[in-house]
Order: sequence, then structure tokens, then C-alpha cells
Amino acid sequence: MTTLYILNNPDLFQQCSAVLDENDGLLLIENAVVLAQQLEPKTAGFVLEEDLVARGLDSNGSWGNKDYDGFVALTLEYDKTVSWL
Amino acid sequence: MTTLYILNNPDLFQQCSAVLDENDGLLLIENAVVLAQQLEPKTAGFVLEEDLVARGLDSNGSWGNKDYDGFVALTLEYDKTVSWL
Amino acid sequence: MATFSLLVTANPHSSQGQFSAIQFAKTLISQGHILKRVFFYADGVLVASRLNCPPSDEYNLTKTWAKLAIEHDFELVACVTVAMKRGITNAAEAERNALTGDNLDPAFEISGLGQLTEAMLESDRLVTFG
Amino acid sequence: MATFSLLVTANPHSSQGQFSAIQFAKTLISQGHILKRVFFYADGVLVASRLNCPPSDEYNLTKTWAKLAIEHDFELVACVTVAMKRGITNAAEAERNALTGDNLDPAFEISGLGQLTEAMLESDRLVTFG
Amino acid sequence: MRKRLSIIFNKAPYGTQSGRELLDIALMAAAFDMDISALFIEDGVYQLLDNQQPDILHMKNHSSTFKALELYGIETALVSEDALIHRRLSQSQLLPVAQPAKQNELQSIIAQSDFVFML
Amino acid sequence: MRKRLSIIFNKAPYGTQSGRELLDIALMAAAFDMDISALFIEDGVYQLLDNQQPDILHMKNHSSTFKALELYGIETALVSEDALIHRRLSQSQLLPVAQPAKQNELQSIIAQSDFVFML
Repeated sequence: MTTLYILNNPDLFQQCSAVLDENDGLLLIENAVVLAQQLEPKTAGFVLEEDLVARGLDSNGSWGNKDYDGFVALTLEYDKTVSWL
Repeated sequence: MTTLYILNNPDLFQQCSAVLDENDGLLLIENAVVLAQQLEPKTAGFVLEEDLVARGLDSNGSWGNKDYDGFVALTLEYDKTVSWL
Repeated sequence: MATFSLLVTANPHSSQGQFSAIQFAKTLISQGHILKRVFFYADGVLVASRLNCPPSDEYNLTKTWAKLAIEHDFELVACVTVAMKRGITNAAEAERNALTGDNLDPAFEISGLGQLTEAMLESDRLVTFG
Repeated sequence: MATFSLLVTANPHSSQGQFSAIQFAKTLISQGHILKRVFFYADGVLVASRLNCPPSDEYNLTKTWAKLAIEHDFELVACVTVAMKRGITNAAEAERNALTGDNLDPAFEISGLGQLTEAMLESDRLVTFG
Repeated sequence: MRKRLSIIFNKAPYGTQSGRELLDIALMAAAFDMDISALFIEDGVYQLLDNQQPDILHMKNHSSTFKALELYGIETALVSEDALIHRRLSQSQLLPVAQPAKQNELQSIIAQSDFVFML
Repeated sequence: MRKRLSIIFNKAPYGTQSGRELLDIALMAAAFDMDISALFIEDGVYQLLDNQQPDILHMKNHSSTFKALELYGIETALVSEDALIHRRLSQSQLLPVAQPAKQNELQSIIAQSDFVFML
């Protein structure tokens, strides 16, 4: 089954990345959106647009921007979600 | 002035270490006591004994064990304390 | 059309998770999906207090959940064990535990962890906000 | 002999900081030092609710602070702004904000951030537990 | 078909309540006859240390519940070998309730799960 | 002698309330005529980004208060150069309220402080 990981804490990026399989996706939300300027995704990588805008940030382009409509759609495209806390 | 840094979150060890001066001390408490088995202190390093015992842990010997009496005494030996959060 | 339930463990007062959960809930409903239940656990239950009183120019998460749940007919359930520990209680639990007062917002109910398990089994997706 | 004050920002329900602060307070008192004030800020104010109801075989942090403060004559002060936001209120603030109920434990008082500043200026050491 | 649930422990005990509150979810789901795996990774491996004594700080010891996982119907309990090595811990220091597992075994369990919880 | 207080911001805004609640401490202490320094390090540098719009998520924008630091009597505001470089941020993306500072300048301010708060 494919998994969408949802990460909100930038300090846990390494931990979360360590369990990502190649067919899994990673969505950055809340304070973790700052990573979209600093790093490249290992697998399919997304970033929540509203959380970027709230902080005055842009993505670096290698993460796919998703708004909340896209966020809901992503949770249905993957078989399940894991919120990495 | 000398500073005693108090660290309770193991994820913030690198951050906290980056501001330590050579005359400063670092006391590991709560979940940060796990670091006393894994790392060497850069400057004077202490670990709270009750928090080790609570978790079934020992120090590796390069951190000075302090019980709560020693913790209170340390806060008076240094000019101030900074709880790194 | 899919059925969602949410597990919300985020502290409403010091983190963003409850804001995110509300936005996610509104969006899925606007897309025509169904929201069955929002289950509050850990610090998430703190949102169920009717005494929460943010400054008047700020978003009131408790009232926002309540309004949304009534409009769209979904359940707001706080786990009883972690709620009682955190000082969130209805009148019945207060009496049983000899507490002087209660603070559960009427839009929320207090129930057991079984309500989370049931939500898992009866929804197409369970999304956690912590 | 030194005078201490403590700043406690730790969530009493999901972290260890309040346990640590109590142990530190007991120890400094047992050494003959003076504890002037414990100031609760951020999620630390959640400990001031008299409705907190942990399982009966577990430590009740609210009652432990209350007992310690009465025995050793120090102040337990919760910051009013962050307390109201977090649903911690006394009867007077509840009435002023049209809230139906109150939950402040009588051993605690609600006051402004100035009480923290004063504690800083009038103590030899301020130690934070977050 | 029975639904599969994984619970991931990634934090040391007592500094946060997450271990204990996750355990309660696992026990409840077991009572609903789900197929449950408990996975201990990163600092979560410290949850399994033998000889915990949080009572000296007036905190409730929940580690005894880990000893009863099987009794509660939780048959899969895995601890990350990598996490143990990185923390210089040996299996002998832990409660004998979890099997050592490599990273790909842990990933495989997560991949096969219908639900995964962390806290 | 005036007491010196440093407030250290080390987290991005909105994901936690720490930035805002720290700011309230700084403003109160300024009213008591303390000598206050605001230090922005690690992800705390994001607190200073221009053009924040948290209102789209119904969160209160506290960044305007940073613009008024000097007005409130907080004369020292320093942002870590290392933190900006590591995050590929330039000074021009920030509100013009903090001076760039090297690690040893930040350490020196902390060393000279009577009190230091984080949250």
C-alpha cells in the first residue's frame, strides 16, 4: 500500500525520511514548510501552499505546491496517511 | 558571566551546543539524559541522576552525575541559568 | 465521495494543528465528501472547554468546531480518560469525581477510545492532526 | 541562603516539566533557600485548574503545588492573558467575559506578566521549567 | 479481513506522555480484534529499557504494560536494530518483549498497515 | 544598574505560539525599563520574514509587533548570519528591524545577560 506522510515539525525530517519507500509521498505542512526552501525531496514531495503564504515563503520549485483542495485529494490518492509526530 | 544551560529535549542538543562558551556548563535533564550515554560533553557537562534512574539508564562516566541537591547547587555556582527550549 | 474521520491530538493553545484540522474539515466538506467524526485525544481535548476565551479579535477554535459540526452534522468526541486528566469534564463526570464545576462545551461529547476505533473501521480515511 | 523564583511553562498533562519544577522547589526549600514565587506562563497555566482529575493512583500536580505553597508560604501566579485563552479563569474574570463557570484552584492567583518581571528583579535566581 | 494497525514509538518515556497514551490506543484497538504491531524506533527504544523507576519522581510507570503486550493480543512487537546500535544499547538491557528488526522489515510493516499512529 | 534580558527566538512562527508569547514577555520587561535584546537564531529567523499572511488561516499576525520593537524600547535586535546562510535567506527578505550578527556576537550578548528566555 502507498503512504502519504504528513510532516509538521522540521526537526523530524531525517527521522521521517528514513522510513519513506519509493512509492510513498511526503507533504510538508505548518512549520515544516520551511524545508521546501532548503532541501530536495527524496520521493514525491509536496508542500502546503497556505502554510507557505502564511509565513511569507515560496517553495524552491522541486516540491509540488498543494493548496487545501490538493491536500484532501492527496489523502485519497494514497492508500493511507501517516502524520509523523 | 557564566551560564548553566539546562537541556530537556534531546533533539535540540546541537542547537544548544552551538552557543556554549568554554566557561559555561550544560545539565541534561528529562528526556535529554539519554544523550549522556551517547555523547561526550564539550564543556563542563552534567546529567540529572533521578532522570537517569527513572528511565533505567546510567551515564557513560564523562558527564558528572548530579542529584536534585546538586542541581540546586549548580544553579547557584553559575551566574545564571538558561533553559534551552 | 469518501467518508473521513479526523484524529486531533494537537494542543489548541500552543500549536497550529487544530487550525489545520478545521481547514481540512471545511475543505473536504466543500468537495462533497462526508465527515463522520472528529476524535480528540491527548492535548487535543483541551479545545472542548467552553471556558476557552481567546482575545475577541481572534479565532475561537471551540466555537468554530461547534458551529461546523452543527452545520454539517458530524460528531465531536473527546476521549474521557485523557479529558478528565486534563480538567475537561461534563456535569455527570464532575459529579462522579466530586469536582466543583464543569466546562465541556455542549457541542462536544465525552466518550471512550472505542469511538476512535469505530471511526477507523467506518471511514475511508482517517487523518491525524498533531 | 538564596531567594529563588521559578518560571514554569511546561504543559502539566503531556510533559515532565512540572514534575521537575516541583522536585526542584522541594529541594531548594529543604536546603534552607527561599522560594518567592512560581509564575506560570504558556501551557504551564493549565496546572491551575481545580478540575484536573488524574487517575486516583497518580500524582495530582495541582494539589501538590497548592499544598507546597501553603506549607512554605510562596505564591502561585498564573499569567492572566495566556490563562484566559487556555480556559483557566477565576469567578471575577469569568463574569467580566460572560463565561459560564470558572475553574481556578483557590491556591492559585491570576495576575499580569508584571509579576514575572518583579520576580526577576527580586530573586537571586530565576529558573525556567519548560 | 482484519484491519492492521501500527503504533510507532519514537520518543523516550516520561519526558512526554506520548508513550503511555499511544499504548492506550493499542490496547483499545486490540480489544476490537485488530491486527496490531508495536514498533520501537529512534529514542522510542528507551521505552523498553528494563528497570525503569519513574516512581522516584512521582510519575506512573507504564513499562509493565509492555510486558503484557502479548497477553493483550498484540503479537508483533519490533525494535529497530539501527536505533539500538546508534544508542549503544544491547537487546539484553531491554524487556524481552520485542524482536530486533532491520529498517526494511519495519518499513514493510508500516507499508502493510491500514492505520499508523504516532504521538 | 539596569538588568539585562535576552529573548531568544529559535522557532518558525505559527506552528507554535512561542514567538508571540515570547514577544509579550519582551514588551512587558521593556515597560519595566530593562535592557532587552531580541535574538533570532535557527528557524527563529523566519519570525522576521516580510509579507507574512497568517490571516488566510485565521491566525493572528504578530509580525507587525516586530516592526515596533524600537518604539517599545527594545533597542538591540540581532539576527544570526549563519542561520540566514544555512536557510538560503537574504537580509532583504526580512523586516528591516534586526542587524545581522555573527555567532560570537550572539554568544557575547547571552553571556552579558542577567536573564535569558526561550519558549
